[in-house]
Order: sequence, then structure tokens, then C-alpha cells
Amino acid sequence: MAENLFEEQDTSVAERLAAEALIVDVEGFEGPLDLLLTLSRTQKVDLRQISVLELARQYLVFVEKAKELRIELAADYLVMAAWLAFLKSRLLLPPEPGDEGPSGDELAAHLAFQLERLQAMRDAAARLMGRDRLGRDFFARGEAENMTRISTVQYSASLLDLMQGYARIRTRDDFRPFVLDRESVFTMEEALERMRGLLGFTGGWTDILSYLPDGWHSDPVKRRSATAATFAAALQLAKEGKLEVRQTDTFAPIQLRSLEEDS
Amino acid sequence: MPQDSAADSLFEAPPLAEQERMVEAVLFASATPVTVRDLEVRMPHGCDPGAALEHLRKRYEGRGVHVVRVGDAWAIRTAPDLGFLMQKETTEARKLSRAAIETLAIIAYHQPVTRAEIEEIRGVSVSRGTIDQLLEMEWIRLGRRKMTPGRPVTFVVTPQFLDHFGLESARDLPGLKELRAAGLLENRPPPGAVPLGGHEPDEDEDQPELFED
Amino acid sequence: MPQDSAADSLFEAPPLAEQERMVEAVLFASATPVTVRDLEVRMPHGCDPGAALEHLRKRYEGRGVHVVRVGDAWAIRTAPDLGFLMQKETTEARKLSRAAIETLAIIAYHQPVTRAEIEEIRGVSVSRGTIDQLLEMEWIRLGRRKMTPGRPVTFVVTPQFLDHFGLESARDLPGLKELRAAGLLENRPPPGAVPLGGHEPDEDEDQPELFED
Repeated sequence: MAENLFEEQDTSVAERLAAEALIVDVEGFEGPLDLLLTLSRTQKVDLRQISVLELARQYLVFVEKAKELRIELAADYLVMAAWLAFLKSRLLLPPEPGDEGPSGDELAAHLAFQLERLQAMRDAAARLMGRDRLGRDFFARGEAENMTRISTVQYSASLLDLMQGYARIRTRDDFRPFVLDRESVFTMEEALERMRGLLGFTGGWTDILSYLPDGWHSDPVKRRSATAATFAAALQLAKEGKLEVRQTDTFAPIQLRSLEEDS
Repeated sequence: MPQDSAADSLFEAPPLAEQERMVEAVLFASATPVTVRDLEVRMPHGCDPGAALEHLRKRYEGRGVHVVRVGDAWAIRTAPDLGFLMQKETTEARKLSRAAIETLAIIAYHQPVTRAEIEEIRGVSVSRGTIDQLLEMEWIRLGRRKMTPGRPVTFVVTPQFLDHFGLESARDLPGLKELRAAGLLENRPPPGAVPLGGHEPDEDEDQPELFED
Repeated sequence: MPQDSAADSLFEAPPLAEQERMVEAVLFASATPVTVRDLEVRMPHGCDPGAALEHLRKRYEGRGVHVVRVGDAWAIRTAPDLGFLMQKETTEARKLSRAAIETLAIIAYHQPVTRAEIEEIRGVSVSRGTIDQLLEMEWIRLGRRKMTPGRPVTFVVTPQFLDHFGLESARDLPGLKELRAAGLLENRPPPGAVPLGGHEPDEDEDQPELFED
């Protein structure tokens, strides 16, 4: 009992102090919801069981007092006062038939929810700020090593680049002047000249390979070039009617015979 | 990527113990948390920083410094119980106003959250200075715009916030589960259309330049 | 700090393992090397920082970071062999020069190939820089010497080359027929760019800026 008595006394003292504080220091409140939350503390109950009606009454008393003391109240405090007055009437009077909108209990429940949520956020904030904190309770590396920046150039090439590069070279090869390879190329002009000279001295069918110039037999590159040129020259001469060409079978030796002798 | 055995052997990763040393060196050298991705880039090809980190974390359990997770990054931090030794290193934290602390908590617990929602919860308008201060401290940043009329910007907390408060992720906020279970993290609209707490028409729309950049 | 009784805290130092933790945390968090004297001042009465340091130094032997002496003070530093991790490499991508690409292509298509052969095929001399660059990139390496007079060195492509170009082997390079089919051989060099008559001084040697970008 004694304890209860004390507590009640304490409460009334706290209440009086709070009430004074409210009036003197209205600027210290973070809006009407904050003020309501402060007022609700005097009810000493769980926020879910708060008496919104009682809270509304206290708030309206506060606003009245503030007016008496000619304290300028921010507009939102007055908006809240008007709304609480409306809520109070809704809670006290039975709903009129055909009344639109939410009931007083619904509105009160939402206000209680808002207060509870704000209180919850305040508690959460306090817990958050009370955590071990970087630079106060735990620490980062004091002597962070600087990253040395190494700038490297990375060369890139795609497969297409590579293929195009190679194609470029090979294409260039096609354009390479013959003069470069003259030593291993026997031209058709050369072959023609040589065969015209030789044709008169041959009788009957002779192997085309016997027309190849000396020194062009062993080296495969040279032999190929000379063979091709001689063959082309033979066709040219056949076209001119100067010789005949025959081949007895596929891949059989190609033989030539001069026609000039006869004519 | 397809590689034959020859290519594989060329890029063989160092043994795990060696990878652990590497992770250790990199984490020690950095004052800020290092992401797994960053570790991957720095370490030789084929390394598995994740596994190395796990080993390293175990190794430092109970020691004077710990390996801690901060979001998707990792850092070494001194054990909180040894803070008393560090008066020299203690940095005077910028004093935050009550409004800033509450706003920060609301952003952390309700993120992503719009300015209007913060105001709804606090029952008072949020000053520009408060948001600016939190942005400047890099404890909050802009999140995605909300897909509601006006597409308001949202705020979320940053890795720096997690680092400062020693949180692995925003899911580890103290009491988060209980608050959610109690329905206190819901954005419950007021019954009817009656605005509470002096809720003025959205300030975001009046000052769109504030948070857009 | 954990204390059993007032008397204990006055006269009895924390266990050595605990002191080691303290030294570890202080060395880690300090911006500058810490002297033994400094540790003594910071740590609870009766501690022996010297002994704790010795234990800590041993503990970090072979780890990614070491406890090292700097003058008459102590610090935690990265193990010297891991210094390479502290380098943030920025890579700048540049296209290989035409000369390098052509040389590389010839080596890939004709390997093993001597420098003289490359010059023969390209129709211009190959600068030393080009070969060096390809060697440095590890796209080519030296092959066997050729069994011809002078025993010239040959060049071949490397597994790194194959990896970069996504080839299983150099044989996978498209042949001339395929190049032609792909229209690549129709890619005639612009008129005037055709080097006639072979061995003009290498364009590379005239322009020290080897690489186009």
C-alpha cells in the first residue's frame, strides 16, 4: 500500500512537471503525435489498452491552456485538436443512423496503432543507437594500406581480326608482282617461244614433258610452272593449227605432234 | 568455359590455405568492407573467396579482431569488448538530432520508404536538413521509386550504415521480427480519408529537385 | 572489461591470452606503429605487452599478415609475398596493331615459322617490338630451331593464344577456302596500301608508336 501511495504521488509530481513542460516547451515536441505519446505515458498502460478518449481530453485541455497562455501553436496541433474533438464526440455519442464513414472505435484504434508504432520506432532507434558502433566500440583498420594502382594495357584482338589480318596478307599475295618469283615461274610467253623453236625439229608424237626447258625438271615448283606454261602454250599452238594434242587415257601422257611439217 | 586439361592446369587455383592467407591480407589492408567480387578480381584465377572467408572467419573467432560480414562484403573489425583500449582511435560521432535518429530508424525498419510514409509514422513533416544529414553521412541513399501515383522516391539504408552498427544485413536489425509480427511495420492506411498528424499535401511534389539527381 | 572483484582488477592482470587479444586489437586499429610503452599505458595494470606481442608475432607467422617491428614500435603488415594483392590493377583495353595481328596470324597459320619466313609472307620486315609484344602477351613463344643453315628460331602460338581466341588448336583456324567463303579474301587493301616490290623499311620501324588504338 505504501508503495502504491508513493507511486501515485510520484505520478502526480511527474504529471505536474510534464504538464508544465508541455506548456513551457511546446517547441520541443515533434508534432502532435509526439505530444499525444507523451500524454499517453501518464496513463501508465500498454499502448494497446490506451484510453483514446482520455487522451483526447488531455490533449484538448493542453491546447486550451496553451491558448490561455497565448502560446502560438503550430497549425498541425490545432488540426489534431479539431480532429480529436470530432473523435471524442464520435466515441461519446451513439452513431446516428445512416452515418457515413468509419466509426469512432475504428478511428480510435488507428490512433492507438499510430502511437504504438511511433513508440516502437523510438524503441528501435534507441536499440540501434545503443549497439556497438564503428569508431566507438569496434574499430576498422587504422593503417589501411593504400592500393597501388598499376595500370596495364591489355591488347585485344578478336578471331575476326586475326582472320582478316591473314586474309589481307593472302590477298596481297595475289597482287604480288611476278617479278618476285620470276626465277621459279615459266611464263606462257616463254613456253610459246620455246615450242615454236622446237616444233620444227620433232617428228611424230612426243611427250609434252620433253618440251620442258633444261633445269626445270627437278624442282617441283619449277616443274609445275613449266608444265602448266608448256601445256597452255600447246593449247594456244593447237588453236593456231600448228600442232595436234592427244591423250590416250585419263592421266596418260599428253603427246604433241607438229602439223607445220605437213602444211 | 570449355578448357582442355592443359588449359586447366595452367589456371590451377592456389590451395585453400593459401587463398585464406590472401583473403586475410586483403581484408586487413582495407579500412572498408571488401566485396566477394572484389576479392575474386584481385585473387588469382580459380580462387574461391567464399570458402576462404568462411575458414578465416572461424579462425578469428574469439580473437582480438573479428571477420565480420557487412551486406555482401567482408571486413575485419576489433572485438567490441576491447573498445575501452581505443580511446585514441575513437572518433567523435556527429551528434544526431532526435528527428534524425528516428528518421534513420524508420528508414532502416521500413525500407524502402517514402518521405510521406516517414511523415505518416512520425506524425510530423520531415525537414530537409534531416534527410540531407543522413544522406551526407552515407547512412541512407535513394532507393527505387515507388510504383504509386507521383512515383515518389524511396530511401534505404546503405552498407556504411550496416558497417557502422555492426549489422550483417538489414534483416539483422534488432527486434525486426517482433515488430513485424506485431504488425508495427505495416503501412496501415487511416480509416476513412481523415488525415492524421497534420499531413500536408506531399512535399515531394512541391520540391521535386530535393532528391532527384 | 570483465572483472571478478575489485581486488582482482587492481592487482591481477588479465590472462596472457586476453592480453594477446588486446595487443592484436590495438595494433590493428592504430594508424601508426605502437610502442611497447604505448601498449603498457593503454592496457590494464599489470599486463606484459612484450610477452603478449611475442605470442602474437608467433601466431601470425606464415599468415597473410605479420606482426613486424618498425623502429621501436610494432605494427601489423601484409606478408611480403602477398604484396601483389594490394595492387589495384587497372587495365586499359587496346586493339593490337595491324602489324602485330598480321604477324600473329602468320605464326598461327604457319607455325612453326621463322622470322625470315614471316617477313617473306608479309612482304615487309617484322620489327623486333612486334615480336616482343606478342611474346610478352604470351600469345606466342619460341618453338624448336629450324634444321636449316643458321638454325633460326621459330615461333609457335601458346595455349593462352588458343584460350583467348576460343580455339581448341591452331588447326581450328579457318582455312583459306573458308576465309574466301566468308568473303574475307575479297577484302582488298585500299589502293596504294599494297606494298610492291617487297622489302621496304618496315612501317613499324618508322613509327615508334607501334600500336594503333
